[in-house]
Parts: sequence; structure tokens; C-alpha cells
Amino acid sequence: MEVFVVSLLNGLVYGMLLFMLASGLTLIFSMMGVLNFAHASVYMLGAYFAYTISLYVGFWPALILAPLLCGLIGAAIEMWGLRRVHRHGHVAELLLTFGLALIIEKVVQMTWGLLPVPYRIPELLDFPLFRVYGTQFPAYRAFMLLISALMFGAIWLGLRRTRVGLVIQAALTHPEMASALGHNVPRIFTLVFAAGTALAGLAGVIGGNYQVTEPAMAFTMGPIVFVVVVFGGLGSLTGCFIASIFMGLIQTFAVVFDVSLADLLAQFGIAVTASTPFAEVLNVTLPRIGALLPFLLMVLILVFRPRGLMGTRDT
Amino acid sequence: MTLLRRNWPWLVALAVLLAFPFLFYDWTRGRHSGFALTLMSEIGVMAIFALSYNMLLGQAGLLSFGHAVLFGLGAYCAAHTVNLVKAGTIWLPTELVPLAGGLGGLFFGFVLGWLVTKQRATAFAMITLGLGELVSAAALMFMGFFGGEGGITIDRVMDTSLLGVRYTSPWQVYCLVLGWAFVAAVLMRLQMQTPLGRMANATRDNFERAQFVGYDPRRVRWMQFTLAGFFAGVGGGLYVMIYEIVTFDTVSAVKSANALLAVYIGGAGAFFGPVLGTIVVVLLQSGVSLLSNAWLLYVGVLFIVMVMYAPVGLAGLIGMHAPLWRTGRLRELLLPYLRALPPALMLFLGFVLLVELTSFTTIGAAQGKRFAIGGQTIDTTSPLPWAIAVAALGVGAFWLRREAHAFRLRWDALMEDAKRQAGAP
Amino acid sequence: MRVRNGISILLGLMLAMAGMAAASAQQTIKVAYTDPLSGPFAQVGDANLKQMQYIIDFINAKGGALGKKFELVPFDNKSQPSDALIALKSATDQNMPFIMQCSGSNIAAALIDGVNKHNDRNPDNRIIYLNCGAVAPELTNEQCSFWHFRFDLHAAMKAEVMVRALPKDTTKVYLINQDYLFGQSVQRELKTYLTKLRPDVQIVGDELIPLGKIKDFSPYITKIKASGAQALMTGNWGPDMNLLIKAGIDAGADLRYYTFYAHLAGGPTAIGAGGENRVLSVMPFSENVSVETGNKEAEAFTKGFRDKHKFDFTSAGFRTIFEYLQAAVNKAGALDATKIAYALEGMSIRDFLGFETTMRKADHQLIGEYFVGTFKKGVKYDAEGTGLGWATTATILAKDIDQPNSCKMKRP
Amino acid sequence: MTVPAIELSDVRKNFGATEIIRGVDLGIARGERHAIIGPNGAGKTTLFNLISGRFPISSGSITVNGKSTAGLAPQEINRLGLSRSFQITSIFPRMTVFENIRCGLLWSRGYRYSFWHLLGGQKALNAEADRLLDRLNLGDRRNVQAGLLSYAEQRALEIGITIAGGADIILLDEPTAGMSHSETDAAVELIRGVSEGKTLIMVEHDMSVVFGLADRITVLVYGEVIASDTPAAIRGNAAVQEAYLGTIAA
Repeated sequence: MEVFVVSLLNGLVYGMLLFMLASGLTLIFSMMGVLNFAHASVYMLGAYFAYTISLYVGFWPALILAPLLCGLIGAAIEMWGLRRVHRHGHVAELLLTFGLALIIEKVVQMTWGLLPVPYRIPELLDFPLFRVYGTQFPAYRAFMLLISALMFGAIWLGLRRTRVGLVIQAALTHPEMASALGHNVPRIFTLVFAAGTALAGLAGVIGGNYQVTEPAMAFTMGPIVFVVVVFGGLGSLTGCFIASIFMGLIQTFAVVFDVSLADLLAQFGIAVTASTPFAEVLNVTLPRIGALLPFLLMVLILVFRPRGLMGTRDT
Repeated sequence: MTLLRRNWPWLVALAVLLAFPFLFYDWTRGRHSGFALTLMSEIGVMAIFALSYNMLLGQAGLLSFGHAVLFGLGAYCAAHTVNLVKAGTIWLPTELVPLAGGLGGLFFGFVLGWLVTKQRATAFAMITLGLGELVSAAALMFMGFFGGEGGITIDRVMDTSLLGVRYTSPWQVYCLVLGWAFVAAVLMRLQMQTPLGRMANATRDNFERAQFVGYDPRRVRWMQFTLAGFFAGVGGGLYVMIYEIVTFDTVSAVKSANALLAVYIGGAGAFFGPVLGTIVVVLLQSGVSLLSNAWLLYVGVLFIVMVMYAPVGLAGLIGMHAPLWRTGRLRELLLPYLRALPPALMLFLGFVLLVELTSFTTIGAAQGKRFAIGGQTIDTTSPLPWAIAVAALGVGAFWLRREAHAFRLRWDALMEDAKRQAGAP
Repeated sequence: MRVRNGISILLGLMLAMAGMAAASAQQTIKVAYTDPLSGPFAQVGDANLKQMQYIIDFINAKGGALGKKFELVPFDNKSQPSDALIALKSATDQNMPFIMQCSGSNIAAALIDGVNKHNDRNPDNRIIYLNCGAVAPELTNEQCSFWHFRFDLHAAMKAEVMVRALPKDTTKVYLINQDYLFGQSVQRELKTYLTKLRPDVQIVGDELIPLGKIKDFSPYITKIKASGAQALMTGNWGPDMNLLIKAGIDAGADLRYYTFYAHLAGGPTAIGAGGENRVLSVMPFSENVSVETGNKEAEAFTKGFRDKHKFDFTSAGFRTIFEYLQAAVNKAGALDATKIAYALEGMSIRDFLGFETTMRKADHQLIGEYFVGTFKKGVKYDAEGTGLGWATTATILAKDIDQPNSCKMKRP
Repeated sequence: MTVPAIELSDVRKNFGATEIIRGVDLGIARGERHAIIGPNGAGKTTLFNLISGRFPISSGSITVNGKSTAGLAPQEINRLGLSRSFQITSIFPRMTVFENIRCGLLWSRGYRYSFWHLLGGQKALNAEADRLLDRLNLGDRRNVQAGLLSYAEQRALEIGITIAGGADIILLDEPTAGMSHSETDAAVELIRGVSEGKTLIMVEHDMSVVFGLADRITVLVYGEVIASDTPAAIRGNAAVQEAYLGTIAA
């Protein structure tokens, strides 16, 4: 029970962090069809910006300024980069962001150095909020939960209640419709891309000190975000939300269950010994592959249901 | 005889590539440059790999993020085969080791292809991404087949050579690589002209139409994937022969990304594009990385410039000159090119200077390196070099814009003429 | 048509490449150094390079060897064995007598194999591989080579150091390691030495995690807490270590973290003040050792680096490597790899901290002292400006870690 | 009694809650030129998609040359001897005109998924593709990238790809849509020529084309067949007049 409750909380926090990153990508991917490889790079930029800003004016202004900066960068990428290559198709767009990811990583290394930077949790939030069965739950994690919940609410309302939101929503499910409705599609694309990258930046601000702010953080975070977006399905924020939480929980709980395929076979009376074919594979325990489960799930879902969990159209 | 007349460039290329390492020959010590030979062998291997990648991207329109899986698994198969031969379990001529890699690639291409080719477009790309992650993680976990972190080592000196060569020197290995690269390139070129190759193009262009002329697009994808696996595996087999070791890095995403970079920079549309791209990428990685800390940045910028301004790749750019070449008016472009050269050079040098200055103030200086051009040490803290860099960058960019405009006008006029000339008879 | 064009361009590019050929006369003793200098692990090579450069300048100021100066020639291997082997080719082309590499046992295995074969096939152009930090025990056991010299303790020895430093009142430990060759052998060796040296200690959990894939370690901490462990022993490095310790501190777990790599560049920054008195690291060197032992000469040497680079001198231990090189080259009397290798094996040196060290003849493994440091406030030299630094809590002498080996050395 | 080329019985199709095709029964005899007409949204193209296997049917059955198409993929239906064109031009835009036609020929000439035949050396195949190109009046555009052809040329090419495989049932979806008068005339001649001795089914809006080409006409309105008869009978059919022609006449 103890492990269960604590794992649930941890899974939720991690899932929400994933959601913050993935929601921006879902918006971009669903509407523009661009699989943005630079998304995690912007996440990293968000963390670094927040670190630098917080050195001068503190964490709280950084919480606002860093995502704004990231959003501006996103707008620039869209206007001067993506729009240019749009006519060459989605592969070209994807490759552009891929190149950007390489450049951003190098630029970060050149600007902030190769080592982690001491980006710390603000003192105001640096205390244990409560204890569950003797394990502290840091206030900062609660703060992360709060921010991501607020963000989810804001996106939800923004899409439901504003005019632009309604257009975006229409364009999410039927990208070709938006222009038919006579809207300024390039402007909306820029807006969505900027908003998406700003969300990634925000995730960076609050994820950078929760994890470690270093030049490799984009590289490690990138693939998993794709997994969440694809698993959740195109055009569905709800799907993205569920997928994020699901991925957060599955990785958390995989750690807890110490079972392997061999154990499963033992249930059926088949004993796995060293001489059994593939004994090495059968003896792998769940915690060892917990972090790989998302990839396995993504491959499976794409093979059998290419639109993802709640997608409105095929990937 | 006509075969020879039509295909002489291939043979000339082969001869030149054979003679090429002698440019690096160390006459005083009487030996080949191992570095140059290994680098050229690497280019050969990566060229096969990139060509096989282009069987998917260029020919079938399939964007894969996990092609290295086939390359690496082929390499592991070849390595295990060599060790079995060494142990006397089986007999195989040394020269056919890459074939063992190819068959391994073929097998895994077939098995994994069954899974990944169920989808196309983005879903295909994401499945290959996931699969790549899974296989590279598995390569570290399972010692039996992958040998863990240390990988599988072999000794390529096997005494089973058909030609009586022992492959102790890099030169002999280079010849083997060259031979196989040549054969593989010819086969891949020919494959393009087979029904499967053409239908791969057709499914790339319009998979639905392909269905309504009787083909199952999935089957076409699957078979194309399997064949690409074969050639990637041949590349893997040669990799083993060069380095005599295969580790988990061969299946990694980095390797896959390299193929993508090479194909796109070189041009997916032309057969030789990927080879061109491979040369550029390998030289950037192995050559420029010796000179500059920021080589990764240059790769990224080159890549982006290509994507934005020349999505047809280097080979495509060259191919665009073909009509002028045919009409014999290519030299009329000489002057416009010459005029565009100084601003382009200026832009380029300004950019490089700026990057290097930054890199040296942040990373290089700490390494205790000095920034020197032609023996002259440059003080990265004084404003002068920075001002020069920025000025060169700005002026170069402005000037190039103007020249580019003039160039464009001249180009369009020439192309118009060429088109009319071609249409006349 | 296209094909023809392609080929002519290809040839043009190849010719351009020819311009890169270079040969240089042998005025210095060149040491090729290959480690990742770009990509996600660039910090490792970068930090090493700075420190080695300082050490080499120091050694050269003391006369170098045979009247020649040492020169470090870096090659970026991008963490790829194939690139390391290309660097090896480049080094042998230029007749460099040494190649050095510190990070990654996969690359080390490739280099040992590559050096063996090269030296076999080119008896006139041999090269010695100096291993400054690839720690898989296999490298000086099953895979041992006459041309390979390891200047860092291997994983089994480090595991023994860690076990020996475990305080008497700790009776429950949890092992967590990365799921690849190195992590698996650390896990195995820790168990071996715990049973051998500390039968009173109970291993309440052992866990393998996929390398570099975990972004949130909280679930592991929950599991570790539930097991009642007092100490966590891990060979994790990089994000896998930083995130693990951070998660533990955040959860307020009452644990001590015994690590192999917390002292390396980036570790102290990532861990921060929360790790005070909790994080311990097994290390070949700490700047505070000279303060604690009152060794002024050593302190001046390390302080010189700090003054120059505003950067911690975590790997000052590399000085021992170059002192061995200096002595061996002088003893051999020529820049001949075979002679130098014979001179190196069995050589003993009193290192600059004043401890006896030996390059074991049987397996070319350096046996020297090792330290276990605790991350603490109030030490003279703090780490990465965190205000906390490494205070030595245990010094394990060479004789205590002189583990047996299974090397069957083949000499030329 | 010979087997009809195509037989539909009580074919229904719904997308979600909307029923687009509402129980169509239709038999098309071998060798017939058959046109399907009807107002926009009547479900003509959907019907084509159902017959050719692009969409699965919701209920009912379809046979092609006497064989049920239930559960068959489009390519399998194609191999039963049915070929189709699309309303929106569907060719292989990055391949040359010649290769487009040759791709249409490959399967029926037994090349299947071969990767050992070199197409350059298949003289009979290439000659046949060239003959077809000449028939399509595309001979002089042989080596042009198909995507660069004019619209009318692309439509002609599409018909070429459709008939290349030698299918005896040909479905053409608005073959003359968007063409000028002279282009339409040429297209009609082309269709007349290539459908000689075959079963032709086409959806068409241009009534002059329909009445000029078709032996029989089926009128589809809101997913239901309201009449299926000879052109003359259709012209005189009151219900059709009411539902469809009337609106045009008015």
C-alpha cells in the first residue's frame, strides 16, 4: 500500500511533466503535421534561460520570461524556417527541426558550457510538503502538479472559449478546413508553433531544476515525448493527457513489480533454465525494461492502431 | 562492348579510387597512411549504408530512424560468422564475410520489416524510431549475442582467402571494401530498374494508385525493406572487416541519423547523391572534428542550409546544370559564379570566424588551446576579430543577396534558352 | 548522365581530401588522447583534457623525457569505438608511441584489440595504450595485453574499496547499477566483497536499470526506502547517478550514497547542498588530501591548476601516469614502444601524494592508494563552487586491494 | 446465361450514423458501356470506392466477374480484372510518363515483385508500353515527368494507367471533369477506343459525354438507384426528369 501510494504520486508528477512537454508537440504535430525534433531542445533552452534569468531577477520572473523567450524563438523558427520549407513537404520540415536540434545543443554547450549548471529549486518551495508513510513529498513537486494542471486548464479553456481556439480546434481535426474557412493560416501556424514551444519552455523552467540542467537533457527527453504524442493520437489533447499520465505511471510501477517472463512461464509449469533457448531474454525482469516499455507500447499501438489511443486520424 | 562504352565512368571511378590512397603514401617510411585508408574504407562502408538507406527514403519514400539496426545486426552476424570460421565450425572465404553480414541484414530486414512496413509515412518513421531504441537498449542488456559493452571482437586474418590475401594491412582491407562497395552500388543501381524498384517509386508517389494496378503496397515496402536490409548488412559486414570489432554503437540512433544526414545533404533524388553526402559527412566528422570543436554546429548549419535552400541535395544541384551542359552553355555561368564567390566566401569565413571565436572563449580557452590562423595567435578577448567577423558576416550576406539575385536572372534566362533549344528539334 | 556527373564530383572531392595529408617530424613525445569531445558525453573528455594539459606542462617543466617534451594530441572519438580506432590509425601514422583513453570500456576493449593487432602486424611501428579510466575488470584479466597499461583501479578493486569503507554500523545495503557490462560487473563484485569482507551486511535489494533511460528515480527511492536500506551502493555515472541522488534527497530518504563517480565534473553541481554528509565517492584523488596530510608540494601543484582554470582539479591523479611515462621513457632510452612497455611493467613509483604505487607486472594494472571522500561543508577546497567538498573518510592502501588476476600475458 | 461483369446486391455503406449507400442492386453485363449519373452527394464516387475495394461495404455483396469481393484488398480486386481511375487525378507524379504506363502493365504481364528482371531489357513490355503511349497521343511526352504534364494530358495518362493492365472491367470516375470542349471530345474518342470489347462503367457529369458513350445509364439519388435503363428510356423517365434532369433543364 505504501509503495503504491507513493508510486502513484511519483507517476503522476512525472506524467504531468511529460504532458507539459507533449501537449505543445501535440498541438504542433496535429495541426501542422510537423514532427518537431527541436521540441525537447526548446525544453532544454527553457531550463537554461530560467537558470540565467533566475541568477539576476529570481525564479518567479523566470517562470514567465523564459517561456516567452522560447515562444519567440518558436515563432522565429516557424516564420523563417518552417514556412520556407513547407512546400517541400513534411519530411523537409522534420529534417529542418532535426538540424535545429543539433544546432541548439551545440549553441547551449558553447554558451553555458558542457557541465550541468546549478539551477536550483527556489527556496520558497524547497521544503517537504507532507509525508506519506515516511517518504517526503517535496513542495516543488506539488508546485509542478499545480502548474501543469493550470496549464491543462488554460489550454482547454483557450481552445474552447476563444475564437482562435475554435479555429485551432477545427484545424486540429481537419487541417485542410482552416484555410477553407478563410482564416489566416500562416498566422495561426506561427501562433500554434510559438505557443507549443512556449509550453516546452515552461516545462523546461519547472523541469530543469527538478531534474538536472545539462546539455544532454534534450537528447534524453526527446524520444519519450514523441512516444507520448504518437501514443495519445493525433489531434487529441485528451489522448495526449491520458498517454502522458499512463506513461508516467507505467514507468513508475514497472519498477515495483519484480517479475520476468520466466516467472510467467513458471505459472504454467514451464521452468526456464540456463539451457532454455532465449533464457537471457526470458529472465529479464520488468524493472530492467521499465524505461523501454513506452517504446514497446508505441511500436505495438502503431502497428495495430496507427491513429493512437484517441487520435482522430492516422499518424 | 557497348556495355563498356556506356559504363566507362564506373570503371574510371574504380581505377581512380584504387590509385587514390597512393596520394597519401608515406614514401620515406614505405607504407600507406593507415588513417587515410581507414577513413576511405569508412567512407566506402557508410556509402553502402547510405545507398541502402536511400532505397527506403529516396526510392520508396520511407523515412526510417532505425536503419542502423539492420546495419548493426548484419555486422554482429558477420562477426559471429568470422568467429565460427576461426573456430573451424564452418568454412567461408574471407572475401565473403560481408555476404554473411548481408544475409543477416536480409533476415532481420525480413523479420522486422514484417512489423514496421505495416504502416507508411510518419507512423513508419515512429515505429522505426521505437524499434531503434529497443534494439540499441537490448544490445547493451543481452551479452549472448551482442557481447555487452565490449561488443564482439574478431580477427580478420583467417587463412581462408580465395585470393590468398591475409588482410593484415589496411590497404588490403581497403581493396576489399572498394570491391564490395562497387558490387553493392552496381546491384543497387540495377535494383532501381527492376519491377520491384519501380513499384517502390510508384508506392512512394501514390500508394493508392499502386494498389489499383494490382500491387500490394505493403508487400512492396516489405520487400524493399528486406533488400535494403541486405545491403545495410553488407555494409555492416565490411565494418567488421575494417575495425575487427562490433559494438552496440553500430545499432544506435546516431548511426541512423548519419545515414539520414548523408542522404539528404547529398540528395535523395539522384543515385549518387548519398555517396556524395557520405563523403561530406564523414569528412566533416573525421576531418573537421580534428580542427574544430564546433564541427557538430557546422554539420547542423550545413544540413539546415541544404534543407532550406537546396532540398534536392548536392547531387540535385549538380543535376540542375545538366540542360546547360547538354546545350554547351555551361561556361556562360562561369562569370556569375565567380561573381557570387567572393561574397559567399566572405559570408562563410565571417560565420566560421564568429563560431570559432565563440567556441574558443567558452570551450577552447578552458582547454588551454590557442586560436591560431597561419601561426598567428588571435586574441579572442580583443574586439577587433569580433568586429571583423560580424562585418564579414553582414557585408557578405548583403552582397550575396544582390549577387544571388543577378545570378538568378541569368540562370532563368539560360534555362529558358536551354529549354527552347531542347524543344526545337 | 547523372551517374557520370556524380562520379566526376566524387573524384573532385576525393582530390580535395588529398590536401589534408600531413606528416611531421618527431620533435616531441606525442601522446594521442582520444575521448568524447563532442556529443552528450563531451564533458568527460573536455574536463580530462584541461587537466592533462596542465600536468603535461608541469612534467615538461621538470625536463620531459630524453630531453624531449611531451605533447598531447586530442582526437574526438564521439564515444564511438570506430572513431577511436580511426584515431589509433592516425596516431600510428604519425608514429606516436602512446595512445591514451579514459572513458568507456567498450572503446577500451576496441582499442586493446586494435593495438594488439596493429603491433602484431606492424612490428616496426608499435604503440602503447594507456588506459586512464576504463574500468571493466576483463581488460586486465581475460583480455589483458602486453601493450595495455591501466592507471586506474578496475571495477572489482573499486568495489572492494567501497566495501572496505563501509562503516561498521551499516548493516543493510541496496545495490543499484546500470544494466550493461560495467554496471553488471560492479553489481557482481560488490556482492562478492560484501560476502567476503562484511558477512554482517545484508543486501536488501539489488537492481539493474537501463542505461541512461530513466528520467525519474522516485519509484526506485520508494522501493529502496521500503527495503529498509541504510546505504545505497552504485556505480552509476552521469544523469543516472545525479538523478538517483537528487530523487533520494528530495524524498528525504535517510540514506548514504556510496558512489564511484559523484566527485567527477558535474556531479557536485547536480547533487548540491542536499547531499551534505550523505554522498560518498570512491576516488583516486581529492584536492583536500594534500591539506589533510600536510603535503605542501602537492597542494601547491593542485592549487596552481585552480588559480589558472577556476575549475576543480579532480583528476590530478593523472600526474602519476605521466611520471610513470617519464621514468619509463628515460629507462628505455629510446622512443621504442616495446622497450618502454618492458620498462613500465613492474615499475614502482612513490606518487606525488607520498604513497607507494606499482605497475603490476603480471597484468599491467596499477596498484596504488585510493580514497573515499564524503561530501562536506568546511573543507579547504570546495567542489564546483558549491561550498561543499570532499573530505577523506577512508584511505585504502595499495596492499589492501592487491587482488589476484587471471591474466596470461603474452610478451613479444 | 453468362456471368455479369459486376453484380451488386443490397449494398449498403454508412459512415458513422449517416447512410450514404442505401441498398443498391445493380447488375452490369459484360461488354456494356455503363454510366452512373446523379446529383452531387448522391454517392456515385462512394459506390465506385465500394466496388473497387477502397472502402469496405457495410452490408450486402458485390461480385466481380462472378467472384465475391468480400474481404479483398483493392489490389486483389484489381487482379480479378477490374481497374479504375480517380476523380482527382491519381498518377505517379515523380516518374516519367513512360514509366507510369509501364507500372500499369507490370502486374498483368507477370512481373509481380521481381527484383531480378531488368526492365530495360524487357523488349516486349517496353514496346507494348510505347504502343499504348501512342494510342494516348502521349508518345512525344514519353520521357517527361508525369507531374509536369498539362491537366488534360494527366487525365489521358490516368486512363492509360487504368487500362494498361488489360482489365476487362474499367471504372472511370469523371474522366472529362475540368476539360475544355475540344479536350473533352478527344477524351471521349480515347475512351471509346480503349473500352472496345470491355465493360466500362463511368461516373460523369457531362451529359453529352454520357449520352454519347453509354449503352445503359443508372441514376443514383441519395444512395438509391431510381432508374437503370437505356439512354433513351432514361431520357423519357419521369422520375429521373423530376429528380435530376429536370433541374438541369430548368
